[in-house]
Amino acid sequence: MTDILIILLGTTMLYVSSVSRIEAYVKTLAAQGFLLFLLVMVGVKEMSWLNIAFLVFETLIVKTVVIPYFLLTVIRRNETPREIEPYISQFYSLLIASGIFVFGFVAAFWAARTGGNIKPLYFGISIAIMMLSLFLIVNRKRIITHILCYMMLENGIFLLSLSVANELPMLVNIGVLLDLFVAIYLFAIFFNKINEIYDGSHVDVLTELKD
Amino acid sequence: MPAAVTEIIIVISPLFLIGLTAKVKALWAGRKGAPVLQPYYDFFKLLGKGEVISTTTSPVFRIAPSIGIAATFVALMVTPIPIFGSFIHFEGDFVLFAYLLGLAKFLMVLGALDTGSSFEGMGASREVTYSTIVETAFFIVIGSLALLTRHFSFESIFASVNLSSGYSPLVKILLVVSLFIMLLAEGSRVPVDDPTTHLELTMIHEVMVLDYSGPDLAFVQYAASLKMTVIAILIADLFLPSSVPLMVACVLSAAIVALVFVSVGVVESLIARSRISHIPQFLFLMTTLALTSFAVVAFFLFGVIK
Amino acid sequence: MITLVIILPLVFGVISFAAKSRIVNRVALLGSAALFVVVALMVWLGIDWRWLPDWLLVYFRFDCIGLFFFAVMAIVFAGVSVYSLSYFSEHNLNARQESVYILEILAFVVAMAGVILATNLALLWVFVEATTLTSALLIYFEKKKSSLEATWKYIYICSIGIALAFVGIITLSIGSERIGSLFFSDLYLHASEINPVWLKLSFAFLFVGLGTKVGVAPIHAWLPDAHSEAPSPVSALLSGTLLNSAFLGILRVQVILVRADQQAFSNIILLLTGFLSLLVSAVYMLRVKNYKRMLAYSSVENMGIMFIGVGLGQPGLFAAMLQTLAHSFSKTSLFLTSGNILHSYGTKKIEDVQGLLKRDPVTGWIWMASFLAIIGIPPFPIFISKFFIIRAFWVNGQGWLAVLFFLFIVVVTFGMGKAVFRMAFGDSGIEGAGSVRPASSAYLPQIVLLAALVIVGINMPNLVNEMLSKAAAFVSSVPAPVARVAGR
Amino acid sequence: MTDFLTGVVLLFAGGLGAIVAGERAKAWVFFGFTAAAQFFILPPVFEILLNGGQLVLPAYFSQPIGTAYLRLDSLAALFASVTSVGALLTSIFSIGYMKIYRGQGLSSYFVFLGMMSASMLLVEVAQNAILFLIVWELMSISSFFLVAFENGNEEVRKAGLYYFIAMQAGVAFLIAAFALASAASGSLDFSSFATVLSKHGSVSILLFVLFFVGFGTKAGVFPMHTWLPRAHPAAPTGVSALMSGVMIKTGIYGILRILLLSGIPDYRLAYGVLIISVITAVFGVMNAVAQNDIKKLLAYSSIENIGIIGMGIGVGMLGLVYNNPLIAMLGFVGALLHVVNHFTFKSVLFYGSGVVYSQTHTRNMDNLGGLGKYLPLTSLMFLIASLAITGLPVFNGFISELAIYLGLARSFSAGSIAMIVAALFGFSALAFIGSMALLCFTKVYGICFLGLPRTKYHVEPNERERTLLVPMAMLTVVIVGIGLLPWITIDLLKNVIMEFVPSLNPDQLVPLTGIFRTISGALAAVIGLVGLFYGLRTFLLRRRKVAEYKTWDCGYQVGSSRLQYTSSSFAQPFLHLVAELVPQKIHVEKQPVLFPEQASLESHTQDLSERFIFRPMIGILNKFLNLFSWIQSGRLQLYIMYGLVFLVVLLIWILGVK
Repeated sequence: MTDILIILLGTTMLYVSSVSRIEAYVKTLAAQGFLLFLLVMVGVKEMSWLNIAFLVFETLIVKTVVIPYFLLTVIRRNETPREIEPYISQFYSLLIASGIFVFGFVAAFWAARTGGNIKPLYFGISIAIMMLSLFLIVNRKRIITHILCYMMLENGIFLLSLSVANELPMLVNIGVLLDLFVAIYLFAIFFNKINEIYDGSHVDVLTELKD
Repeated sequence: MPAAVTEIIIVISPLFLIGLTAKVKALWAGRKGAPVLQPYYDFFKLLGKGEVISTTTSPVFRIAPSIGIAATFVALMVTPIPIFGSFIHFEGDFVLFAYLLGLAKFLMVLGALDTGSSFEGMGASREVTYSTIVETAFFIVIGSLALLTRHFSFESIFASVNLSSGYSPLVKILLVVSLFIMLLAEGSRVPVDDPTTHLELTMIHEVMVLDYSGPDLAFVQYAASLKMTVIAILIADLFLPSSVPLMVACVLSAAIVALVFVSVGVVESLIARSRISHIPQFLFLMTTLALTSFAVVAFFLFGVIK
Repeated sequence: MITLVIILPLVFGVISFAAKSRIVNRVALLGSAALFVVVALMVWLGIDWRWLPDWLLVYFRFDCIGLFFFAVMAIVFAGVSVYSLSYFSEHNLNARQESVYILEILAFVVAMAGVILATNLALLWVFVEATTLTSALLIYFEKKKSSLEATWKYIYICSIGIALAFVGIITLSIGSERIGSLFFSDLYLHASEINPVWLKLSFAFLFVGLGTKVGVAPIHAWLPDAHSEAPSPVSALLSGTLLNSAFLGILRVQVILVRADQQAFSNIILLLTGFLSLLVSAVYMLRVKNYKRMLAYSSVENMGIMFIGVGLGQPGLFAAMLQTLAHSFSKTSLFLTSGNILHSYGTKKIEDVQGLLKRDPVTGWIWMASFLAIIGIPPFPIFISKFFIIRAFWVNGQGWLAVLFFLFIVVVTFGMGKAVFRMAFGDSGIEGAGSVRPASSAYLPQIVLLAALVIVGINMPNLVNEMLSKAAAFVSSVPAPVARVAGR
Repeated sequence: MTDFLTGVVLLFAGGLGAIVAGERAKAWVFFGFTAAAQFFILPPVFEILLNGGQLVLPAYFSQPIGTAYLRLDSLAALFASVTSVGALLTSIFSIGYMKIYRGQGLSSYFVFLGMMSASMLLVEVAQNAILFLIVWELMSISSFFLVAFENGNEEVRKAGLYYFIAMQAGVAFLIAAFALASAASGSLDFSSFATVLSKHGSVSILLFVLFFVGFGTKAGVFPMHTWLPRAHPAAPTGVSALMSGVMIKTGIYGILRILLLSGIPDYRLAYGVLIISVITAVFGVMNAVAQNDIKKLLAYSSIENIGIIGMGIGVGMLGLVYNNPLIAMLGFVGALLHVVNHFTFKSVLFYGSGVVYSQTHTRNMDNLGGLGKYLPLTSLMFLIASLAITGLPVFNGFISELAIYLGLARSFSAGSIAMIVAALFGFSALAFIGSMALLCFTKVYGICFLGLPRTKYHVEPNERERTLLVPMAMLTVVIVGIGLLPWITIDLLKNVIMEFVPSLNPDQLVPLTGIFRTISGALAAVIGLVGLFYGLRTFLLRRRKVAEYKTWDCGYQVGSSRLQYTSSSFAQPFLHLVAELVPQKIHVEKQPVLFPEQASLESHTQDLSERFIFRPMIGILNKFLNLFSWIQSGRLQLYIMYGLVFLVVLLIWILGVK
């Protein structure tokens, strides 16, 4: 069951690397949040109810509902261009994404052989998600995609941290808390300042500082 | 006593030798020519005259000929006279010899520059330029002699050079030729320079002394001929066979010196002065000969040539 | 005592924020700085206030390396806070703005203290993140368009970095299941039980994560932007302490690898990134046009040198520590002085600044001396650390690396020297020599720091030597002397 | 030793004292301190020079320097004497010369001058790697600030930067060398390096080469000399004199010190030193000939003399290698004596050029001429120094060159063919160098001081500032003194020589003393004869008419003073011969009409080493660094990609390598 959920999570990343509308990204983000919620429900045992409640709050409320909703309103309000312009064409970017996805499975395979108290698929897919998010950050031209992809990166890390959630719940919680904090921070700066001062939110406006 | 006499003879002889050369040239050209002693008449005439000194000049101009002649005299004292040896000798005295000639040259060049004349400046410039080649070659000559004899002072080098083994004739010929080139260069003779004219044809040494007159000019001309004599004596040193009686040696070496000056006259009659741009090549010949002789000596020493 | 360090400045900050009085502001700022210095001194001397409860002792502790970094930070912070007074007056800040600045800077410093003193990897990570967030506010303090860009890049890059560092922590805990703890003491003690492959993996992630904060190539890119756009005292603090505290994080992880006998792996990474940093700074020293960015590249270079020192293992560690100290002091001095120049000339462009020695001799000579300090001219101690790094190359049989090292160093020296001489020498644009005279708080801190450096460079006080040696021994594979845990 | 250090402190304090003093008094205060320092420095120095032995003072520094020995042995004493006197002379010269700089940062001048003098003395006694490097760098940095003193001038700034970088590059080799030595010996003390250096093998050769390059950069050995002709003209003249007369000798000192520690060197090193020194000397003097800037010319001539000193060292090393103490002795006597001699005449020449510059405000010889009439004393002393630097008899340069000649000549009697060839190479090169020096200094003296001014002087040059002449006069006395009484120097050098050539029997020095005495006689004869002939000339002319008229010049008397031979034209025939080695760029500007009214011609020489070694090297380096100029493009995504790529590489490495 968990395996299917994890692979589903991975496939969402493949999806975003092939679509071009910002709304699709936001919706994927919500979907990922929900998938993570399911994973928490299925995968986590031996944890105190407080922890579980916290994780549920994090995944179901924050990741699935609040952030996507907030993002959608902002996007609609500001009437930012809806298209995501990649540097590399969709086709090649999908190709590379698939490559990274396969690398994730290789990593999972490697993790299984290496030992350690690791659920291989957690490791592999989360690595793949992280790489894919970083790849998308590099490949997309709108500043808002930086935030979206950062959230996806966080989801990947959350997935990885779930694999040790039973042993070190504290770690997961700290991670989650800080993620939230950073996300809010980034949002705050982005929506208060960047969007205000740099109209259009194309990444090229942020290349004044260079040598 | 005989040494002192010899020395006096040598001091007197340069002007005679110059006259000899002039005579040879004249005869070769089919003229009667001036008497052999003409340089002496000129010399004393100049000593008795007043001077015209350029207003441009400084005391350097005035003292330069005296220093030039003094330095050449001391160079003569360092030079080993055949059989008698030298007045001043010590290990490395050949450096003193060369550098005294250098001192004379330095001052003469300054004297030329002091007149502010571009013509004399040109002569000075060429003089120092060519001396870079000649002086280097001279040291190679000395180097091969030192290697040959394993002695490091003029006197002992030339005292033992004739005692050395069988390969020395070849070396000697090479060295004599290069010393002869040096003599032509230092004495400003054809093909390096033409001493007889004062205008278009003369280009190096004579042009430097254009503004000298009276006793200063006498000093300059005497010093120039003394310098040639000294080099001729070195050639005689090389040629003189060892172990001959004193008188024979004296006569022989005097003959050799005279012969050298005669050959200068012959050369001047046969060859025209080179183009100024060809002079370095001619002088490099001296370097090449000296290097060859050094190589020959070294090869013999290390048994490459038997 | 640790409680004091962690809590009190925050309290001060909040009070000054609430009071909005210039006097309270100054007391809060200087008081916190004094507190840091006094605590560092007392810990070193072993004086203890037992009557003060220390609730946080489990999570924070002064060990010998932490104490060293803390002391450096305390001194740099003291300098910066004195300088801040002149910053306030030169920029005509009102009491409100001052108090905001003070609150932010105190939060920043506390976050760094947390990084330095944390006994737990996760906690260290939390504080590293906290430093990012607090310092971001400071970088954006002047609220210009360019500083916004710098802040954005800073936060974004460092956030990704810190996320990757978190992955490193997770992978470490995966590899160290039997230890089940992220306290450094446990990790060090049982280092050999950690699965080596997972350990390497976690090192890679932690290195990328923390290295981003340290600012070594190739993950240095935020550094010139942030350093140049921040107010000068903040730049000083960023370069003089923030980079160090992240560096300490990497050192603490490195110790795990050393204890697990895996340092061959990490040393290669350290050397590689160290040389890459030298390369990057060499490339940009020659083309940088903004003197604050130039100083930032110099930080990249110096961090590279420290990494090389650590990467050389035992022989280079002392040098790395000395370099840390010397770089912090001299870079602080440089950045603070750059504030004077900026104020006097109103431009950050190198080509627009000329005749500093004539216009403002005090600033000019400090600028010159600090430059000499940073490129390692004796009697400044960077010279000694460079000497020992070269020596370590020979000891390790890697003498050829010295060629590379010097090649880059000379290029850096050339680039920086060209700019500095251009700024200092020549005729000043305005009439009259010495026409600008900064407030004493604008040059005293630099003079004190430079004087301290000269003392360290010529006749290193035993106190400093001992501190450096212990810090170096802490990282070395040679079993360290029992960590002197002072300041309970 | 305490006396010595007191002296050093006084020198340093002189600079600090100058800060406090009023603008007019600064130079005098500094001079006072410097003069006082002599009383502390010179007695122990000469004590050691004459009687041998050494003074040792352990200085207890804390770790990592540790205990550093300050050791004043005879080698150090020899250099210290030169340094100390040089500092004094420059302080005297500065009194007059720096007057025009009042109100332009004189304090910094004296602070750095004091620091430079003091650190040079410390360099000579510090025997601990780190302490040595500290004082060494202090010396470089203080001289750098002096070079950059007139930094309002763009050229000076450029020269300063060049000098700074050259010094940093040079010291890099020293740091590497000392680091290697201390890594191999486990100690920072010089005496422990002896164990590493004297052990023949690749390490000791590498070490020596590193040291040679590092010290050679300071000394101005080809091809690392390029800073010299830039820095010397840029510095205020007193400093140029100190740099050229003393500071570059610290490089020689360093090489000698290392040599002393190595004992008998490897034969390859000996040949290497000899050859590189010959190249240095020939190159230096060739380029000197080509210069039109008087201080630049003197700078190149310093390179030449460093080469000659190096040749002496090379001969000494060969003597050691082939176990021939006599040759070794001659080589080292020549080298050490030339160190002292070069200090004397080069300082006079620089001071003289300073007088010229202060009166005419130009260093371009093509604008000078006829100064002998305005500056008779300067002219006389300049002439003596020119003769001395050319190595001509009666003056001291002849003595040191003679010793080197002798060493080389003696090498002909050594057994090895390689040595004979090397000796001939050096022997003829030295003659070549000497004759080029003759060309060079007839040019300098003739063009600057003789003839007529080539351009009109705005203010008539004069010698009213007597403090400018005092240092020259003092040195001229030494030049003549050593020239006429050369055997005295043997007593001073004896102890140093014995250190370098321990196998030398002190009796073997006696023949050399004999030679020197004979020379003394010969030189007296020269002077006597000059007097005789000049007297004769005066006698002959006493009743004759001595008319003064325009230069005859074959009757061509319309000339203006602009028609005189210039420094460029004087050197042209020679430069034409060696055009490949001293490439010249000639810029001709003239109007493209049939009868141009104006035209100009300028010639510049290019430094071979700069053109073929450093420019290409810098070009390659620049190209290489340019490859990376895209890194900081301002694009956030790129920045993240670097991290991503780095991470991926690490991951692949970890996952791939088990």
